[in-house]
Amino acid sequence: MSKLDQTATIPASFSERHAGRIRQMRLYGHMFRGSFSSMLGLTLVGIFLILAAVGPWIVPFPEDTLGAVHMGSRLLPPSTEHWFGTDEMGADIFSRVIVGARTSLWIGIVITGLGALIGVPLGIIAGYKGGFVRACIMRLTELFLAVPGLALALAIVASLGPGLTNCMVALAIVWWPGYVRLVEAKTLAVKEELFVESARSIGAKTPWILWHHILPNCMSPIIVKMSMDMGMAILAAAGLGFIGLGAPPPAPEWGAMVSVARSYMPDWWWYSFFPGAAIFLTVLGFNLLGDGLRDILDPRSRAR
Amino acid sequence: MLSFTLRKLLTVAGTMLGIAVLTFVITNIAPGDPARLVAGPNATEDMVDTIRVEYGLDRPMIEQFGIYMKDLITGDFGTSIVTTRPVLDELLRYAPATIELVVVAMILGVALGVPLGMLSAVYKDGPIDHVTRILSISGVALPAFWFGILMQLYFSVDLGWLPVSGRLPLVTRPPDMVTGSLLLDALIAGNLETFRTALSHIILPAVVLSFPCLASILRVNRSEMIEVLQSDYITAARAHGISAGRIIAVYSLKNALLPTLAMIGLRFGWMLGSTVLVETVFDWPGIGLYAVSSALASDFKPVIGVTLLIGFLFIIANTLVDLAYAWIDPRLRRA
Amino acid sequence: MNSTLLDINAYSLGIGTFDGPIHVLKDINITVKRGETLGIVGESGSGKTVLVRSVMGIGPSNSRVQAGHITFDGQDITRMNDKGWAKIRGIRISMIFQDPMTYLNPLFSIGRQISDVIAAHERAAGQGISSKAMRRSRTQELLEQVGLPAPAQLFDQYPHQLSGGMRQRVLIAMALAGKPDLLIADEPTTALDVTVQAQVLDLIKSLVKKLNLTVIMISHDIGAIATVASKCAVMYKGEIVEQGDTAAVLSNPQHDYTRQLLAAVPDIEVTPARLLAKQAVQDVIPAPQKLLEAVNLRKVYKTQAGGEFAAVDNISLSVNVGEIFGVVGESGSGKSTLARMLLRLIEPTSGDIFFEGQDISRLRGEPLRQIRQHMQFVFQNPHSALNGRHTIGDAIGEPLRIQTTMSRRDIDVRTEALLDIVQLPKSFRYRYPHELSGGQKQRVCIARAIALNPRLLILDEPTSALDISVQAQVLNFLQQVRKELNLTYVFISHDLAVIRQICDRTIVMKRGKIVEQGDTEQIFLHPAEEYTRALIESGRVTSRAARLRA
Amino acid sequence: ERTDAGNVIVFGGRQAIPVLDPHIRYDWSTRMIQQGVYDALVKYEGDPAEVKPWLAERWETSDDGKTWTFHLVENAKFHNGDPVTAEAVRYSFERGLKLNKGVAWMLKDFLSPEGITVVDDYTVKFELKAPYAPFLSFLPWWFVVNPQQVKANEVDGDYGQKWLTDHAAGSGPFKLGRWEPNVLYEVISVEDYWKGWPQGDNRPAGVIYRMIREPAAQKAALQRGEADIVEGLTSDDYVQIARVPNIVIEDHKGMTTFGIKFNTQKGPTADINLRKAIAYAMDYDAMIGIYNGAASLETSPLPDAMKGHIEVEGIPRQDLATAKEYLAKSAYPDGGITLDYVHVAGLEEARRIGLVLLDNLKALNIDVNIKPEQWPNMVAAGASVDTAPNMTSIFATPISTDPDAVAYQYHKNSWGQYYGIAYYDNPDVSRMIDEARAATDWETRAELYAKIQKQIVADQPEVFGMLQNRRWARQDYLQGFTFSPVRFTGEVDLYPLWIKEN
Ligand SMILES: Nc1ncnc2c1ncn2[C@@H]1O[C@H](COP(=O)(O)OP(=O)(O)OP(=O)(O)O)[C@@H](O)[C@H]1O
Ligand SMILES: Nc1ncnc2c1ncn2[C@@H]1O[C@H](COP(=O)(O)OP(=O)(O)OP(=O)(O)O)[C@@H](O)[C@H]1O
Ligand SMILES: [Mg+2]
Ligand SMILES: [Mg+2]
Repeated sequence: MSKLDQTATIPASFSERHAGRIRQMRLYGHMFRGSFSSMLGLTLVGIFLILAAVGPWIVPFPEDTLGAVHMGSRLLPPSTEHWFGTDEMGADIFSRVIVGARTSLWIGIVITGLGALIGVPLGIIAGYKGGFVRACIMRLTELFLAVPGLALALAIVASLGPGLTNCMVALAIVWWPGYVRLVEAKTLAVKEELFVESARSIGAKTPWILWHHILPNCMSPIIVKMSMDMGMAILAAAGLGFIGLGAPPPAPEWGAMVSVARSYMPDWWWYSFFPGAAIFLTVLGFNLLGDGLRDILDPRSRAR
Repeated sequence: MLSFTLRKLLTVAGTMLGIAVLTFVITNIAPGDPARLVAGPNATEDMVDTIRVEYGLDRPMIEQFGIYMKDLITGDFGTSIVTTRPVLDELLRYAPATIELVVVAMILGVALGVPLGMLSAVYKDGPIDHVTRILSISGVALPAFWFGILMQLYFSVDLGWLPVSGRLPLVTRPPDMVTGSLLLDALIAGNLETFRTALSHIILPAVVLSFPCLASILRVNRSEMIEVLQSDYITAARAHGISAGRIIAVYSLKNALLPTLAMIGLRFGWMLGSTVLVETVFDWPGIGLYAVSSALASDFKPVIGVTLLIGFLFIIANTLVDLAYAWIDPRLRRA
Repeated sequence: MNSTLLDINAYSLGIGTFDGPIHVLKDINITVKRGETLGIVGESGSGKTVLVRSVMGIGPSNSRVQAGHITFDGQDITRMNDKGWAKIRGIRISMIFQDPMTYLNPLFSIGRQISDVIAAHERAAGQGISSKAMRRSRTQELLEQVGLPAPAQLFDQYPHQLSGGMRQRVLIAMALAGKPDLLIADEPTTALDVTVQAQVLDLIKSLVKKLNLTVIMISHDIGAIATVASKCAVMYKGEIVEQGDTAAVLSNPQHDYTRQLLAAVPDIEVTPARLLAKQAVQDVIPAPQKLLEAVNLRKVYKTQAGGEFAAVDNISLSVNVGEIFGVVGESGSGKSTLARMLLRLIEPTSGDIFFEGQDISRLRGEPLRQIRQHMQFVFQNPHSALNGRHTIGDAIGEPLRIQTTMSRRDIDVRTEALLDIVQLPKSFRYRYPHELSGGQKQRVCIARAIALNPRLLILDEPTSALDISVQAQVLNFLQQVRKELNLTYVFISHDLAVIRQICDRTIVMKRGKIVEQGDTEQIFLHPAEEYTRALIESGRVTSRAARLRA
Repeated sequence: ERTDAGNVIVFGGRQAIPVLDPHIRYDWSTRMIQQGVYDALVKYEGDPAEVKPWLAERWETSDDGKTWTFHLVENAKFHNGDPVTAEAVRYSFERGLKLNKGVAWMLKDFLSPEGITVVDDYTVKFELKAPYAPFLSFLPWWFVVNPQQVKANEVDGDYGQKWLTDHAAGSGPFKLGRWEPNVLYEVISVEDYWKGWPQGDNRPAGVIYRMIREPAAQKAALQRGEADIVEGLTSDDYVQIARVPNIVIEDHKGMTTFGIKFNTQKGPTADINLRKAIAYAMDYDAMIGIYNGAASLETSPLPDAMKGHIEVEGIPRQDLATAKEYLAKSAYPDGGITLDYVHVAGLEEARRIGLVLLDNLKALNIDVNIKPEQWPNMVAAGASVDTAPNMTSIFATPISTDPDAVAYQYHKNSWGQYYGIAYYDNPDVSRMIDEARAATDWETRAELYAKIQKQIVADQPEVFGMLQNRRWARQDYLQGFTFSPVRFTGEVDLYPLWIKEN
């Protein structure tokens, strides 16, 4: 069974040491590739990320994304020069939509990031500690969850005043409870696992257990949720932008663009169509990706 | 049982109070000055003060909070500064429209989501599955406001099949108010024509509102169904010779319905929140629209009122879901 | 009467997986005649379940028949369509499953589930469905047949209101609803308590006689096979390595694996060698020194109904340095709860615990952590005692990282040494738990437990989740380690044969109380309690079957 | 819409009418209905707007300009049949002044409730505290309520505020019909309106003011014939929809001024050279372009249609060279600063002008931070000189045709008001405004206002923008539309409207 027994530590090669991991990854890859919708999601998200990364350098009219005004070329329909047409200030919608990916990415990252940053620790603590601490955290969480996020966010932004930062703050405030609930439930389950007890029996302290045992085992659903939430956060922010509480001009934000553009329907359909489609495709991408990730990361649905 | 009901009531009351505190704090983070708004653009400072005094806005925040809480406990939601009417009256006026819309949307979502989810699960990984899944996720990803406008343009402007917005045509007198739902009231009054027009008005907003809900119900139902179909008791049912159709329609569906129910409860709240957008697009005179217009005017008592009402409806919906759970799941039934 | 009912001929089955197809069944040949009872034994994963499910046409979804065929009553059922199966499945062939807890739909009443089966059969037979009342009476008849009391009441009850034994009987009733020609039982008793096991086996035996059934029964328990089956087949890695009359196979095993299997069953009758050795040196034994002592330990849980339930009720015990202290009792008697309390993994409701004379029942924080260096735990289920996201190396090194200030390098060296001690290759450091077998995992758990050189090891049924052959290895190995490292064990088991082999002193638990305690040998030879006697008896059945050849 | 009672005109508007009480609120939609259900002593009509006798058939002023006597028509009656008497007029003015809301600001500094006396049943006398030239110009907005009805519905001495929120006690051509807040507000023609109907038998059965919030929905409603007249479409929509057959665009020059007001006391914009530089950098044509030409540039702080307006010479137009000269003279010769530009959230044109400004100021190396704000928050920030933004876009519609209505915005007393957000302080100007107010002789006043206009332009407290045209889109069968610049944007006189059937 083992010929290495006699020799001292032999550092095996990377692929040998991580054979298990690698195989796991290959399995994930295999399953992921097998699913058309997951691949579609990955592609959409990939395109979105690339656009967010290089957008400002590849668009035909970069100055239009910073608020350039061309009163002579207002509301032109899509053409070879302006692929998505121009808006009411004569700016190139194609350029603005592409660069808008940055704003959206930023919104998505900040909201989900903040949400997770607040929610995950609270959830883990609530789930692991139990008792009074849990009661407090969960009461607060339920309080937030009892009011639909959009309604609450609306109240917050209305009070803070419109603007991208306020909008993100408001959404982050309504976003974290979802993570608390998810992580708390998962922690409750993981906490009962023997390996947690086993760690306690060897004298591990609570932070150690939380960090080394609970958190890694909560990671899959968190990743899945964050992936989905990227999309949902972008959507929610666009919704606030639509009501008129989102990013101020001239920032190219999709929701705000649709909001302005809606009064140009239907004759100047391209104005609202393309930013709306951009929101749709991005959110679709993140959702499909999240769905695909869930399929492979969540063992419950892995039984095949 | 009595103590159970009492406990439940107490938690509900506690949550409502919590929501009130929460929203009060939230809406008072930044000092907007609604008195200025209603005083009109040319009003002098002493005129604005008149209004401030009238609505108690001149008092310290803590005192305002105390007064608000005291009133709230006695069932007084305060007065809207913009409309000068008691918030409670306005909520009662606008709530039926929203509830009607949400319920119709929910019915649509469940009626389509559950069967599609089953279909998708039964033909897992087949073409039907892929199509329904992508469709369903599209439903979640569609920006309601954008989708609403597109639908309006297509079905109302281009095709002219359905009305653009509102609940009833201008000239139609609404039926006598019984339930507040135009559909039901029209039926009660026996006025089929009004029912038909009311239905034609509600279709677009309900479809737009129900789309994401349909999608998530489909999704949950599908994955639960898949899991249930792989479970031991389904294997056993198959081994005992129960036909495939029966297994899917009776045995697995009931089991898969439990998490779906929970999702329905969640989605109900979500829909209540989304009415903020959908009612704006479709000019649906409900609490969502009321909340938006009040929020934009920094008139916060109505915003708090709407939040409380939505929270309350949400709690009610979830209590119903809990009851349904207990009704379906014998393990939760206790004498 | 002696016509062939089922004929499996050169049957091979492959299952497609990510790593390519695996051959789960290889060239299986089995013939079952009417009225015969065939027992199949074999280690976990050898393909028993897949085999019998293939006979029912409910094998794994991505499986492919590679060769051979299965003939049932003259009809080839290897590639039958759903329509054909509708006439056979559940009607002519039916099945009883391993775990009665999960094979009943929790949302439907017992009566509803059985009468649905009856209706399905009637529909398949094309004779029209009988009335509700008729189905109800037929259901009650079936329930009575399997020995369930008050069938009329039971009809409207739900699975969660029944005990495990009752549920298994309900499943049997369901299987009998179609008056099947062939009954397949896949480990029908493993999930049940020892005492209930015997009853269910008796029931099956009596039904076979009464209804003239043909039965295929799978079991781990050689005793069960010997009780019920007239014929017997041994499976190993997807092959039938041996088959024939049960008595013949057991008394004269041909294949290596069979021999190994039989040898691994601990013999309850044999006086352990340990005692013989001890007697010889009796006078030199010094006065026993107490290592661990518990006084009036109690653990009370709140029940759902709001009442109280004492999982451990006023237990006092003391463990001496260097001994193996046994704890036996049926499932749910509070063994694990007691063990966890001893280690302070759960808080006792009342009572005191002393370790080396120090009262540890009130310790908290750092001192408690310190004390844990000296007492370690090996858990019942090795599959879930290891964090699936840590490598084996991490798992073994974890106690060192937590309790000591050793450098990374030193920890690596020590980890490899520990792997050595538990006889695992060093390369296992980089593996993940799911890549190991159950026995290997349990060794890793032990390595982890002894990493800090503890003085006391509490072993909570360390072998019950493992195959018998593996169990023997682990037991041997445990005794070896104890000698090498000079450990004291508290050994928990429900298997008396094992207890007798290795424990010096033993307590017998029932419903949280000690019903009997003292010298192990004493308890065995002169059990004072009825309960103890029942436990010993059920162990004897297995033991005897395994010793047929002796 | 056709109903059993006859034709009902449907007006599609975006703004709700939360409070109908004529002494509490006025905004365009509210006042449009108020004008329908109530009468005032006088009424504005025509373009240019003139004050016409209404409930008062004639009036006299004393020589010192302090006493005004009004003689009422004798056939006017409230909807419930009560006659409109001098007491009703007195009560209404008292109510307006005592409530100290809505319209009160117009008169309260010059008129106290005690100064109003009933001479006889149909004669009422006003004694002002000081001569106040603009007095008459405000009276069209002081509607007369029926004291009997109001008193009958009084709760806790609230002057019937609660009741009048959604009820009316007026004498106007319409009375209230269906009242569904946030959905529709219906008024029904009064058959025997005391002043008769200009359109005679063509008089509509009523008007429905229907809330349609989205411009796209408004347009759709118009195209589908669900609305007869709508306001608030985008400029581009007006251009587009003008081509649709059977739809007519009403396009009239209005009095609403648009200016980008600087904070002249604090921050970089306290520097007049910087202000001038910005004013010269602004692309004024783009402002007109935003309205697709349906606007005209301001030639003075006063709108063109106002009495006393002069065209001020040398009012800045885009001229980059001059702009840079001024910039060089300022404290920021190389630019490199960022200025806030605040506009009311949701106001599209203000947003776009912000974009134009941002684009234009790039030439001066000045960055603009466009900040949409809720109206109340913007006003709150503007209430103190320390928090007033660098630049604020302000649309202001004068409430009357008297030049004082605009000129007073530049008086130091206007500090803290939204229109005084510039914190403009020129003692000369303030003095001249006071003088012009008190003067009873038009010649004197006209001269003063000419000086005032020139001085303000010289001081550049704001970028003088444009006057946007008032526009409505209506069906061609809708007749009787009359325009008067003194009304608010969107506000229409419902009284003369009628539907021509074909
Ligand atoms: N659906 C499946 N996909 C892939 N492999 C499978 C599947 N079902 C069973 N196997 C594999 O087939 C082999 C035989 O499994 P089977 O369940 O028949 O074992 P068993 O003898 O019944 O074991 P046990 O005693 O544990 O029940 C195992 O190696 C198992 O991993
Ligand atoms: N956390 C808990 N809450 C409530 N009841 C519990 C809890 N843990 C254990 N019990 C109950 O205490 C009793 C004893 O459980 P314990 O796990 O100690 O039994 P055991 O003898 O180890 O059984 P097995 O042989 O099945 O492992 C059981 O009836 C169990 O249901
Ligand atoms: Mg098996
Ligand atoms: Mg146990």
